[in-house]
Amino acid sequence: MFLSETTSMDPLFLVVPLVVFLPLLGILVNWLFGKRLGEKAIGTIASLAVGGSFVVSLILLFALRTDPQGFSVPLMQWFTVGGLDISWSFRVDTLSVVMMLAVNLVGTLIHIYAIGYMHEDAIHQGDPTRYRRFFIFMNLFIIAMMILVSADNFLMLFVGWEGVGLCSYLLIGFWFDKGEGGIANAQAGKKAFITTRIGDFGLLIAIFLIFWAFGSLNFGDIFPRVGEVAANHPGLMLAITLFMLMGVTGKSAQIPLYVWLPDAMAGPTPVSALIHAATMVTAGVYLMTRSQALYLAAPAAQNVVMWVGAITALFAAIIAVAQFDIKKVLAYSTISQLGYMVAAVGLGAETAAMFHLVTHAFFKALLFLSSGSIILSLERAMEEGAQGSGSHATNIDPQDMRNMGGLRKKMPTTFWVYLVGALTLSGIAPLAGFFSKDEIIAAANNTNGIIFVVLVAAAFLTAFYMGRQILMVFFGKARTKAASLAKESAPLITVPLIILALLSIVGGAINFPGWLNLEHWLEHTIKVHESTFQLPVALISLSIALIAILIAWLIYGRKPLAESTSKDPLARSLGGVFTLVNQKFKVDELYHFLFIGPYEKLADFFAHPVDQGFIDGIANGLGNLASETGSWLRKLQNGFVRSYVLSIVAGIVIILIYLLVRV
Amino acid sequence: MNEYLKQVITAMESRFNTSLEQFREESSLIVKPAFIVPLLTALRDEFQFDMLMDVTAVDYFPQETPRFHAIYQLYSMQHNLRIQVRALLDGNAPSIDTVESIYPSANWKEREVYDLFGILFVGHSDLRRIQMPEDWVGHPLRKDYPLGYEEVQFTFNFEDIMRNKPQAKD
Amino acid sequence: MPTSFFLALSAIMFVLGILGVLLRRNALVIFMSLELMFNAANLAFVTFANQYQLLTGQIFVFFIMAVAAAEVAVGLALMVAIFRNKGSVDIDQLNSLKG
Amino acid sequence: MGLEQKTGNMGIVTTKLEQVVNWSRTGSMWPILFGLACCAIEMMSAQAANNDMSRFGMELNRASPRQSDLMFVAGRVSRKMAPVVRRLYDQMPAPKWVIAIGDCASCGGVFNNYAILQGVDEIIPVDIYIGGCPPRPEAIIHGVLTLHDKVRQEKLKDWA
Amino acid sequence: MTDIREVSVEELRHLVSERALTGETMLLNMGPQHPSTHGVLRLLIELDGEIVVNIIPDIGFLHTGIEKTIETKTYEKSEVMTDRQDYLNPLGNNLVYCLAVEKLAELDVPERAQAIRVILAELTRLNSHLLWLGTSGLDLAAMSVFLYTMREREFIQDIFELVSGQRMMTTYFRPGGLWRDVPEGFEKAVRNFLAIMPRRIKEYDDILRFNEIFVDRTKGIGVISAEDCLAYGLSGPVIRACGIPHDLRKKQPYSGYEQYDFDVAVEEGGDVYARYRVRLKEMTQSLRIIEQALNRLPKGPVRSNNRKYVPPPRAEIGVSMEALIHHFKLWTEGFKPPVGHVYATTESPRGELGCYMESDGSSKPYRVHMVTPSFVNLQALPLMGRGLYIADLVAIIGSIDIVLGDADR
Amino acid sequence: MDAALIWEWVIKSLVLILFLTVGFAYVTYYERRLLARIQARIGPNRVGKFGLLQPVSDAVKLIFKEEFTPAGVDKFIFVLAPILTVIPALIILAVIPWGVPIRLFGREIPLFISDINVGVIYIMAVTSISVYGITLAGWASNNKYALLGGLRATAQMISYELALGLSFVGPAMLAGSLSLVEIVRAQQSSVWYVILQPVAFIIFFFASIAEINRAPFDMPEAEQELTAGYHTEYSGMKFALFFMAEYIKMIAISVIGSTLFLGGFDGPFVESQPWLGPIYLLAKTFIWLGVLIWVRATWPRLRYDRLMSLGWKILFPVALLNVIVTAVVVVLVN
Amino acid sequence: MTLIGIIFYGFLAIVAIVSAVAMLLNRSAIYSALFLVLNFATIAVLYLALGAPFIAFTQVTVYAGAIMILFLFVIALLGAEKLSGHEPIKGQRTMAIVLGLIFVVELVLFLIFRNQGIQPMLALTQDFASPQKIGIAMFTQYLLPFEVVAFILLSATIGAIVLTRVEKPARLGAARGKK
Repeated sequence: MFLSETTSMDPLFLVVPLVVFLPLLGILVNWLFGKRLGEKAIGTIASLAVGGSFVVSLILLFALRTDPQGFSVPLMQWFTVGGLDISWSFRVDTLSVVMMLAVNLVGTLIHIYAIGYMHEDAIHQGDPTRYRRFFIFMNLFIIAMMILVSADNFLMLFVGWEGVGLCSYLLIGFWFDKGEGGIANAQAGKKAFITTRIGDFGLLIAIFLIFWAFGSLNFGDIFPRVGEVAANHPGLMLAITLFMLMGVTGKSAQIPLYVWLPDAMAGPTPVSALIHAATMVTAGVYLMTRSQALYLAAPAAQNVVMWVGAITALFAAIIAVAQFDIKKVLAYSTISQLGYMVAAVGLGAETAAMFHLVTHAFFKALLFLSSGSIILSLERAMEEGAQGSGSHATNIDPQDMRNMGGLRKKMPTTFWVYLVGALTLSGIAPLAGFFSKDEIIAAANNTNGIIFVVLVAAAFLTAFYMGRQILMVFFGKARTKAASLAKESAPLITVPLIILALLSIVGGAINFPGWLNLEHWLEHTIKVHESTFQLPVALISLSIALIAILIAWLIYGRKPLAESTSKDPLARSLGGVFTLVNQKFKVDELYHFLFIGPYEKLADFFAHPVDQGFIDGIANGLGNLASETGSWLRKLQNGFVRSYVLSIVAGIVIILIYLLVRV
Repeated sequence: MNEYLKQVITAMESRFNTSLEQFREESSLIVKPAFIVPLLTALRDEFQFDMLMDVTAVDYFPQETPRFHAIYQLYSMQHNLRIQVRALLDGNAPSIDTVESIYPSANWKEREVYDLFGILFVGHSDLRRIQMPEDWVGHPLRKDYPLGYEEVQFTFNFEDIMRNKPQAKD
Repeated sequence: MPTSFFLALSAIMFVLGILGVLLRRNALVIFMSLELMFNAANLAFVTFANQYQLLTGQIFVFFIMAVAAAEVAVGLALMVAIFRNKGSVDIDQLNSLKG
Repeated sequence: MGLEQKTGNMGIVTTKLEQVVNWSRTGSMWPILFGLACCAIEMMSAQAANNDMSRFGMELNRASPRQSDLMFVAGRVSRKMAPVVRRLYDQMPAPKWVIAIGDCASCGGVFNNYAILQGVDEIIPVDIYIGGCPPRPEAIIHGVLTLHDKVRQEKLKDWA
Repeated sequence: MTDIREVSVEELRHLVSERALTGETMLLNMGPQHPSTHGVLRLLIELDGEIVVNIIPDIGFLHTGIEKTIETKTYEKSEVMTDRQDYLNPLGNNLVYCLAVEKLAELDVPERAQAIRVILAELTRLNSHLLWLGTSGLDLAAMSVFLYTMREREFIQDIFELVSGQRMMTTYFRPGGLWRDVPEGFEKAVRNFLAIMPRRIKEYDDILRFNEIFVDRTKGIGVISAEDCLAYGLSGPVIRACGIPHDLRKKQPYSGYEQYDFDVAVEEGGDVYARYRVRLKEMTQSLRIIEQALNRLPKGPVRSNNRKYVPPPRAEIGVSMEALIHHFKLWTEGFKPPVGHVYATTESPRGELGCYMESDGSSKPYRVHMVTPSFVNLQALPLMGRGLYIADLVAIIGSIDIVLGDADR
Repeated sequence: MDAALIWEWVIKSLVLILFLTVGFAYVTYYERRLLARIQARIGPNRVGKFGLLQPVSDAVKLIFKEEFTPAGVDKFIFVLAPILTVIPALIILAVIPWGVPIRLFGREIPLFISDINVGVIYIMAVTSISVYGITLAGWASNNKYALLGGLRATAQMISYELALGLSFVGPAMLAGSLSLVEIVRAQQSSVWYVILQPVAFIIFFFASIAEINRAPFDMPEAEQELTAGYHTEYSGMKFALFFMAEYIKMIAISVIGSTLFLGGFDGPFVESQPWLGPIYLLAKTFIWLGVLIWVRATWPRLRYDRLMSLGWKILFPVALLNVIVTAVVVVLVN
Repeated sequence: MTLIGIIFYGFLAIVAIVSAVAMLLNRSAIYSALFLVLNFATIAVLYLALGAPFIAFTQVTVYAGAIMILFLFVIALLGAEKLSGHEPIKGQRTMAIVLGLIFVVELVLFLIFRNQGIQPMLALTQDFASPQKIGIAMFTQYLLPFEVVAFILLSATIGAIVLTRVEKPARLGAARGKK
């Protein structure tokens, strides 16, 4: 089941380093020659690099069909410290290839989309020179992600883990000099970075503990020995898994470390789609799936995982209902869906988690990209309007749904793909989301009733807020001038959307109940519980979704918002509760009060009395001593080069004398 | 006579008190030296006489006063017209403002007139001799400057001249 | 002919180079003296290569030549730059290092 | 001190040497690349395709007086130019010859006035005068050939 | 090597840049004897390495005192002086002098004389351009072209010799017409020339225009803008190379140029290459004019009948007392035009050639002043040459085609 | 080392120097006649039959010309410079093979002065020191034109030496030896390297013209700009030495070029008739010289900055590329 | 080694030392440079004797052909400045000469007392230092130093270019604007 060091490896496996090196090549080309190439060429090169990676993944898939147990392809020795022997090797097995395929497929499409999107965005933001930088970062992200998923040991995985974090930081703060007050974007990046670092700290401890317990970091060495180690140190396994969970909550935005993800929407839309919806945030899920063996050895931890996931799913869905920013809604939706996946892992349904991960990648990327298309067209319209009227009266927030409306006619393609995405997310049969989400709910139904209820409630809210969003954005009439001027985006943008929409429609096929096979596929790598299709559960969730959409229509569809400033109908009925939800339950403020305030006080203490008083005193004293000595020695420095040379020669002569008389 | 030229002449007459002299269909404006810079500025800027073709002078020694006429030949590329401006200068220390700032081409022309006639151009940026050696005495084109010829050799005075002629040594 | 003959020659040339650096004030000549010292070292290298029948000495001479060329390129460029500023190649006028 | 005094009276030998040297000088008389006015154009004509003075080994016009043997003064010499001409002449190494081409260089020509030298022989010794305003190329070549005749007459003891 | 007087930098303080005073740039004296100054021009060049910072031309090494000398001779005799002024355009100088006298005395010139004047003036233009082409090729060290053009020049000089007996200084045009009618064989010689010349012009163009190095050395070098051209009063091929179609033969026609069909050669760019193209085109146009003039060459007299000014034919002297008196008066005393001053202009190969002539009613001109294109064009040399390489300077001097006799007079 | 061998060397060296000095004289004649032909002229034909004594006449005249040392020059270097220019030109051909070895007086006599295994490097070394004369001449003359000419020459020759040296590398790699004898032998067994190494051939052609300061690369003595460049102040015999060096270098470069690229003494029947070898090489040299003269007659001079950029930006990289490509091909073929 | 050989090498050594001293003592920088060239040339001949023809010719090409020419170039460019003989640093001259003498004495002592390994010069085969051998050694055994030297040369080139570059005003426009 695990790594086999047989030499009868299919040579096709040897291509695996290319998944990393192709994007690297893309970076090099763009970095070295990008200035001369022009935008189209830069984008094409970056897309080709990722596309190449995708092709490589396909080759690996093909290779795996004959050798499904997978191989570890060593590239080079990394370092050896004592007993720690880390090699830089790639793990090719069914799990990692699934991740590679998903990441690269979605990544390629998003890269293509970004060629068109970033062109306009860069112009709108007023710095076209950053176009090249964007694609370099994007390729860098793909590299890091590939390292993460193809890692053969925890350390390499950690490198990828941190790499994606870095790229996420860089890309959130891509327009670091823009945003509210010129620093909002930079703040958002910082927040994401620091928050996830807290999680990473947990992961790091988990890795240390693993090394301590197993004496190795290689997956191949660890997983087969879980049983014996768990028997010896039962508590240790719990600690490892919980610390690992801490890392997961950071990276995959689970309670309590989810707060960075909504703010991360400050990055350009392709970034939101690729990193903060489709790929990076699912790394936590991947990590837990990969470490399934560890979790199986610690049932208590599994329980915690389950609860964290489920509560996150519901909590985020509630917040999403009351948001106005089109991307924020999607962001909370992402958190919520990630909650589903984490819950699925906790429920022991890792395949369901992976399944939902893949379909979610498709439709959430689709939704983000479509929202990007909308935002872009509003920005464009704003600029046209500004030129037309010569004033800044049209300067509105292009992401606020209250400023939209009636876009169905203006942007038909975007509308249809958005609709597909929304329906998929809501879990309407027979779209992909229906199957994947249903599998998770079914697993919950088998295991834990409360979880089942929570997840169904979350599903209801999901359908509701998606309905709300569709109705606010596309129906009714245009509430601003910009919305009335909006036009459909260019084919470079819409074509990837259409492809993603098709994938969202048919994506369910990869684990069609009873027919296919993601489960069988993953069987080669992880333990799989055979899932069953439970018709009642499916019916319940489907009908709940439909009801939710109907309610949404009742509230938002019948009487669409009249003005961009008018109050949300829900707010009218719910009042303060809505406001509280809209303000995300004031979690940020809470965190500030609980952690950041005391921390600042502590820092102040160290800065003033300790550092300036005590430590500086020592340093200054030493400095003064040196300067006194120096001013005395200074007399030797007469500034004449030749006299220095004289000293050197004198030195040589003396050394020679020593050498002569030494015998 | 050309209508446009007529306009120019009347305008100049009223503004700079010029008088007109006509000969063989050529028009010359006679002007006081003090007016030369504003007059040429007006001709260039208002009447498109954009090229200064020549600056020269005539010495009327000893018949006339004022002794020198400084002569400016102007040409208008646009109207294909020429006009002459003559400024009357006094005898002993003739001087006039330079028009170098209006027409850069006047630089060398004025240097030449200075060199050969001894007319000072006030405000000129580089008033050195141009044709004659720098240490030359006198201004050759003045009427009171001798031609400086040597006697022509004939058979009867051949010996005479050969004796006085400087001969090169190796 | 003993090898020490060449070594002695090398030593004398080296000392002459040192004296050149110590005594002359013209920066260019000082530079040339440095080259002389390089050459003295090279001669010793080649002699030892002969002595021990090893190519290593010759190859190091090769590297020394390349580095000397680099050094001269930069040094002379510096000299030209200094001359532009100071109007002289007197090394004693460059005493702003004075403490 | 003349060469003859050094070599003593070697009779036939010196005569032969004299002949050989004089012959070599006529055979390779390199003019200085120097023209003044109208006559310089005819001088060029004399060196160009139709008349081709290179036949006499004279096409190597040297721009530097140090390397030339012959100076054509082609055209009028003004008083401003006169010192230059003299200085050029002085820079030429001996033996050197001068040909005054045209009337102006010979005697001032039509320009009998304050600006023009009445013949370049006022400042440098001239070997051959060529009349004409300007002289035809054929006349110039004739002048050169006359100079060759003159050179062939030179004596060893005159060489210094 | 030919610096006569060591020029002290102090003396030229107002002309050279600060850097020359500190010795950072080098002052190089070029000429008056230098292979590429086309005669006796002297240039004081301030060099920064190989790059020209400033140019201070010094002229006058060929100052001949022509204007002063003319004042002492009669109108007829003075004409000899004009030939030797621009010695590459002797007939053109004759022409402008005669035009001035004719304007002053209101003389009319017969048709035949006018046509012959045009033919010879255009031949002179070709002659001048040929020499320019050769020497400016030589300036770039393309030595063969020089020898080819000198070969072709001989044809033209033979024609001059045929009509006047002189190869260069013909003094063939006289006030009121020509010295005498052209001899037999003139037409044949000119037609012969017309037959070979177009092919030869193409040959020159092939040698130079398809030569990478030549184009590289000339394109974009010595650029002058049209505004500067006007401000500096430039004319001729230099201004036409800036795209201004200024040609006095078209704009203020003289000697019947209005009857001929020809194009004004214009090029854009204002660089050395454009000037080269302009002159080459002009050579072709000159051939066209000559051919037309030759085809329509009318029969008739070649001198005005105004006996007050023009000497009678020799045959008449024997039969007419009046003719004898006129002949005697004209050759002893000369004619006396009315008091006044005129300004005549022609298009010389180098640009606008003007003649200012003032008469005080006596038989000698009171003042003659030649407005010469070389003098004017040379003044713009510093403007064209600054910031370029010293080798470019040579090409530029060649391209403005100066004749020092024309500049210094 | 026997005495006969030393005599053999002395005689061969003398023959070579004689060949070069006489050859130089008649190359000037060749150039003047050929130039005249190209320019529709006749050229020197009055001094001796067909002007054949023209070089003699020039030489005798220059010998009897006044030796002039201008004031203000550095006398020692002023005299040293022309000598330093001629000597490298005379010794550069020592490593060229002129034919297959011949048997004479019962000895096997190879037709080269020395066959060292670093022959190509020898040529490089000698060409690189030939610039001294010109630089020193420019410096010693105390004349701005000469100084400019000398500086130009230095910069130009250093720049073009790189391309020149790299163009040697191609043939040397194909032959697998730095010895010119080996290179000719290799060409005998395969084809002339002008076919295998066309790029190196072209680079060699241009770089060598620049190296010997011939038109269109005659910057250091550009008549139109610098009167006579570095030898402006030289007259008489000292000038004649510069003149001589220039033409001997022309011969040398033609011989080297013919040896490296045109098969040297190689030609039909040369193995059976050894006397054909020198004749073939001379014929190739003669043609090469003709091309050099032709180039001078046709092309205008390059501008100085263009010359430098041609050397550094075109010839040098192309030569490097050629070396790389040749190396790869040689490795692949072997 | 024959007597002729000893005389020959002795002569070369004397030339080398004399030229080095002459370089040291000559007032004029250009003469110093020329003497140094002579020194290098003699050393090159000694290399030939020591069985290093490749190094010998490289010595001529690189030192004489490139490095010293650069020196000459710079001297010609800057003008051969003759500095006064005045010595501004107290005691520099005496100290220098004393140290130099001690140095020589030390080296001689080394040669006398510590030369156990030193033997007569060896005759070498023709291809001891053939280009092939040097090339092979350089590209296998000494590849890393070779690369490092290449890099040093590159950075030196860049450095030299940067150092000597003068900020030039934009060519035509500025020059015209000034006057």
